Amino acid sequence: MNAVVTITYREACRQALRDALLSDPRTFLMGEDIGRYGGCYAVTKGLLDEFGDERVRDTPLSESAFVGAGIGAAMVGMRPIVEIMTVNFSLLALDQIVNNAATIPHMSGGQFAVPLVIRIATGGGRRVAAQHSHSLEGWYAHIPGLRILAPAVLDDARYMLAAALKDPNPVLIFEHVMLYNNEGELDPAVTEVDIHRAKVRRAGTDVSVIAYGNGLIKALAAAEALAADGISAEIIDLRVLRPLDTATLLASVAKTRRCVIVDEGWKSGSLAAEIGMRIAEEGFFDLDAPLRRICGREVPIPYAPHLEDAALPQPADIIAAARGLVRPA
Amino acid sequence: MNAVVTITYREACRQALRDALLSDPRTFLMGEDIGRYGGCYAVTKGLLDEFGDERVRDTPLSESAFVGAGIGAAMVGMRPIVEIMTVNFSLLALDQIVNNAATIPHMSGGQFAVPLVIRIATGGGRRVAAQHSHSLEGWYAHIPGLRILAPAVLDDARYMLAAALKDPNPVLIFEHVMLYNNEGELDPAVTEVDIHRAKVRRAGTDVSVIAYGNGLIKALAAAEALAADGISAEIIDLRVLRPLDTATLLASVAKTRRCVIVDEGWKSGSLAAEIGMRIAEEGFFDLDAPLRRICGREVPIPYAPHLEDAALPQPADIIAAARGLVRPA
Amino acid sequence: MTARVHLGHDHVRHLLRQMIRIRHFESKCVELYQAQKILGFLHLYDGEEAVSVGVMEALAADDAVVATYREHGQAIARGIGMDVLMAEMLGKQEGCCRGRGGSMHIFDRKTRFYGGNAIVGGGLPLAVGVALGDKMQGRNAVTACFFGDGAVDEGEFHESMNLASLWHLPVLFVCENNLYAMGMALERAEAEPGLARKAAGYRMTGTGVDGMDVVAVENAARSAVEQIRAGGGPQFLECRTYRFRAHSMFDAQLYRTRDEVETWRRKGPIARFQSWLVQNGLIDAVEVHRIETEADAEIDRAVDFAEAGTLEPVEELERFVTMEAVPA
Amino acid sequence: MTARVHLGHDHVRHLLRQMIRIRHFESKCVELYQAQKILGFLHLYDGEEAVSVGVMEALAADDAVVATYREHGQAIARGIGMDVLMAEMLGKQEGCCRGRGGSMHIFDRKTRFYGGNAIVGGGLPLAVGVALGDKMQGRNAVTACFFGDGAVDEGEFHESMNLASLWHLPVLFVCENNLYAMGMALERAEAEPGLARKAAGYRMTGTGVDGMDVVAVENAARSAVEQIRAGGGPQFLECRTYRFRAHSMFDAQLYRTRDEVETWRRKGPIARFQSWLVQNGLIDAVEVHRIETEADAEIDRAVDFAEAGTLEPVEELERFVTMEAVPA
Ligand SMILES: Cc1ncc(C[n+]2csc(CCOP(=O)(O)OP(=O)(O)O)c2C)c(N)n1
Ligand SMILES: Cc1ncc(C[n+]2csc(CCOP(=O)(O)OP(=O)(O)O)c2C)c(N)n1
Ligand SMILES: [Mg+2]
Ligand SMILES: [Mg+2]
Repeated sequence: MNAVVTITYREACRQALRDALLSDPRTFLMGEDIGRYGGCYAVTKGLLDEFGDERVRDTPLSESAFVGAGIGAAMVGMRPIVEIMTVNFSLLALDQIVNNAATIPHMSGGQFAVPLVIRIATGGGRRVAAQHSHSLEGWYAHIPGLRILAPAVLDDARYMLAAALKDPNPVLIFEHVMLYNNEGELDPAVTEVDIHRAKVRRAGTDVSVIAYGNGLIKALAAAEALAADGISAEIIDLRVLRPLDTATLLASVAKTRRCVIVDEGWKSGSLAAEIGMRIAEEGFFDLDAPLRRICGREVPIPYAPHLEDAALPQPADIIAAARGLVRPA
Repeated sequence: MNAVVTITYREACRQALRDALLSDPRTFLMGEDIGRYGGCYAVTKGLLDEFGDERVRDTPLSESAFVGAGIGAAMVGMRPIVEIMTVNFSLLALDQIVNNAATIPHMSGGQFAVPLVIRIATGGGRRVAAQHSHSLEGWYAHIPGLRILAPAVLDDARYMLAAALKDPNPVLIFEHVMLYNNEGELDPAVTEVDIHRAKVRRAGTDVSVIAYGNGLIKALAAAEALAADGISAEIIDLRVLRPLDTATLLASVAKTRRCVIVDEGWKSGSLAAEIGMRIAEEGFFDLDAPLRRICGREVPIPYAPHLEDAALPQPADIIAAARGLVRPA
Repeated sequence: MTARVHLGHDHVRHLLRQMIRIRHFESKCVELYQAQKILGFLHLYDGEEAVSVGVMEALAADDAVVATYREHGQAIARGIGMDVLMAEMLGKQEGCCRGRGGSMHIFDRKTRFYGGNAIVGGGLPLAVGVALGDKMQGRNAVTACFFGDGAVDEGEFHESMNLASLWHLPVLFVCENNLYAMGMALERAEAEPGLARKAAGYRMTGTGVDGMDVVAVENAARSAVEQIRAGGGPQFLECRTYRFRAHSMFDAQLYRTRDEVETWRRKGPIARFQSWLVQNGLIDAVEVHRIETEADAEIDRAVDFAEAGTLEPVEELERFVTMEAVPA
Repeated sequence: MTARVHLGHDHVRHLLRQMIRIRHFESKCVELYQAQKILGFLHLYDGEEAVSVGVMEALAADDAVVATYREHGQAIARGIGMDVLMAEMLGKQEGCCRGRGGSMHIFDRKTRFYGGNAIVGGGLPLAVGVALGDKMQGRNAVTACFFGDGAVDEGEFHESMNLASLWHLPVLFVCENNLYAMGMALERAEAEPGLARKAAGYRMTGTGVDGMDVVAVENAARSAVEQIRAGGGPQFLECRTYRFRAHSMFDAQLYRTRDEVETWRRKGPIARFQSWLVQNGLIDAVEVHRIETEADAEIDRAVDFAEAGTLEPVEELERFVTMEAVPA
């Protein structure tokens, strides 16, 4: 049996890509600066040397064209893995993603699938201001036809890609920029992950905290503090933003009867609203308290660190919300 | 005093544009086929002849460039009114809308405003299939910095534009394609409308039905049928999708204690979710029943009429939902 | 008429027949539209038939096609059955897309027809990808990508032309320059209306051809496809043509005169080719009549098939929103 | 060096001084970045100073500027105070954007500086609009729009070039061709790497100039601006330059050799201009030293100002998300 390995989230992503290239000749990578430069977050470093420029393709700055090219290539039998550097830039490719990738299977009456994976770096916290810091993954979860994944932990960073490549549908994987340097142990017993279900990362009894991406890390930190205060929070990692695994969420809320939803995206129209609404629709009689959301503030992310920190959910906000539900004033 | 005038929604939109051009030399229109062709929905017909091609500008097919040009022109003192033919095409301009229009005022520290109006035709029902029929206005309501309007009735079609032009911020006006031929009377006493508040279009006591755009028309039809059945539905026209006028919604729900939200957009991550979640957060103790949503089905809109009809909320669905809440089985 | 292509009797008959099939098919569509059996937007190809007929002659069975919302011509010339096409327009589940796509979104796996795309310019990146995928899999296939003069204005045109040329991909970009994008005349939309000249900005060969001359189109397409297949990289082919009817069924045509249309109609691709064939003794009136009759009979059968078709059960509405498997 | 511009003593001194101010300002930025006082992405202009300094000389006070995330050079050459610039980079509310924009998003109303845009290509449509708005209001202003070679790949470039040319708008498109877009070498990104040639596709005049020669840039810009102001429509100016440092502070520069960088550095715009001035007796070492000392003093004052600056209260976070009025 293999020993436990210590690894970063970045390296987990890189190994996943390498595995994909090794195991399936139909896969190839395409995106800006993934080759010679080594990837703007160094995720693809070394892959060009190992696999050559047919399979690790640096593209010109033309998000719409290379995402669209990924769609076409997927339709004729390839398994492209396209990288978009930052979620803000993905807006330039949105026509292709929504009007083509998400639409063609249905519109063609099932004649064509689009087995395309798009990796997108997302999220705030790096002091890179409004045009590089948004969290639009929850927004993308509105689009039928897409599967949306948000790996928060190392196992998911390492194994979600393989599962995504098995999906015959377009899958968007959102990697939060604040996670790349996270380091931890990879359990050698885990070699695949389920991309259909949310996952309880910490069991608890007093309040359910639903989170994903970097929000999960903050929720786990909050749970520690809450535990010290005698409050047992159950932390659920959403993992799959579309389609939502409502059953896991409802089961947790039925147990704890209280729920806080954490989402780094802007509050109005957030994925947190969808989750809350589902609980209100389907779990209404299980609730002992109003639902609470801890979301990003509704501002373009500012550069100044103190303002950026204020714009994003922090563990303290989660703690306060959970405590407020469990021990109302 | 003027007599009551019978007018179509289309003509109301046209008169609003004409007023704007007559009353403020800083306004001009820009968009595809708004001039010689007369507008793809004939809204701008005749305006080129009256105002000339400096103020009624046919653009090449380049959504990103002409929306961006509207932003730039707005920043230097003009009041551009840009038309995007169909909401699906607006995705091509989303970089400009989100990364520039919605962002620059904040990012520049308040040095620049972007007083731009964008008119966008939206919605299904015309048998024009998946790439021309989506309802993304609720999705746009996620973006801070934008005001989102959805005129459903003639007064709003006629007077929202003037109010939008007074707003120093980018305003998106979504005109539902199924409304253009609607005909009715314009009250000569009304000469302006409030673009901050939702509006009760029909008072009722048993259940609140919140709707907008073409959904409002369906909700009003449902209310008639419900009344015949002894159920008094209060119909609220959301009108302003961002920022939401939560107070009006909560007041209605506090009275009726039951709520159905109608939204032609896809259900997951819909604006209906946001509305429901706000009620769940702030009006939880006022509710006697779970919240209900009647939304678009989560499919690309199909061409075949029976499938398209099935994909969109219909009055019967609203009736069934309202009845189910008021008289649970 | 140019004549690099061997204009044997069978071949010219075939070209004429294809154009007539398209023209007559669409006349029937207009009837069905007026009878409200076809709904939504309907974009007719009337006047432009020589373009798809000519280009398709240059393609082999395992080449690929990407088209626009004005794609009845491409669909028929490429060999999609009129029956499934007509059933599609009538919204029946026997249609090639089970009635989900309608006129603007024709897809057909068998003939490698990758849509039907109603976003102007939206098919170009996809075509680049089809060509890339084919090339990476060692298929020596060419992707013919059809689009209008209006699509040239869009950013996706620019990005796709560059990517195809940079990566030396086997794409034949076929611009159907009918001088208008809806009501927008080419010279009001393009600072440089000489579209073939744009190819130079991408180091691509750009050729202009009389799109009203089916033989000229075929010749130009054959020569381009030959070079592409030989590994010469993508090419741009501008076919100068004209649309005789309205942009779609909702168009008052305020932007052009009746005269202009009439002048062009006299240069129409069918009239012109047919009279040239007759004058040169390559076909006679009887044979033309037979072609027309056969086409009409085929169309009638297609309409019967479509009318007899059934509606997909609404329970199937969500089927294929996500696929369970990649179709084999 | 070309010399259409009158190279009087004041003028050459001014050009040199501007380049030195930019260079030294950025050296200080590196220090502050290493001290973690400047955070996030920081894109240096080291090596490219001649471009903005030369172009800005051709602009009048009521002309407008649109730039990218690599805009310290444009900002300083355009006359934005180093104090508010430095305060911005330190995230202070005394910064020109109250600390909300940071290095990549410099805006300044007084000098008509419309950003600072960190979406590659995103500034071009906006610049077209600024020019359109100015023209419609009867201002005889020119908008200088700066962007990199990488932006040329984007669809927004294509659409903006066409719109500006079609509508005859007063835009000077300044392409700072530093041969790389991050790690992507120009010839790996563009099928046609001769960027000035692209202008022809839009019937626009395209000129290439040595972007390491401040006088050549000034001359070319003056001549272009003159023609634009006289109503000649937009122009495209390709300034061939080189970035001496990493793309941003996170770049291992795997994509180019140290040698390549060194070779270019020897052709650097400051070194070259300065030694030419000295050789021709237009300036002496004492004067150069004085310029440098003055620049350093100015920078020190700016740093002091920025360090003494205050943080915007977090209660103000949502201010300006929507504006209460259009600023006068
Ligand atoms: C992105 C986008 N913008 C606008 C439209 C609306 N529209 C449909 S067809 C058309 C004209 C396109 O002209 P062209 O490309 O020349 O093709 P043609 O119709 O002449 O065949 C327009 C503007 C669209 N479908 N997609
Ligand atoms: C739309 C978009 N895609 C990608 C990026 C990431 N990115 C930032 S700068 C850059 C390189 C741009 O190169 P160029 O235009 O030549 O300007 P330079 O940095 O050389 O001045 C890239 C790829 C971005 N900011 N925006
Ligand atoms: Mg056309
Ligand atoms: Mg560059």
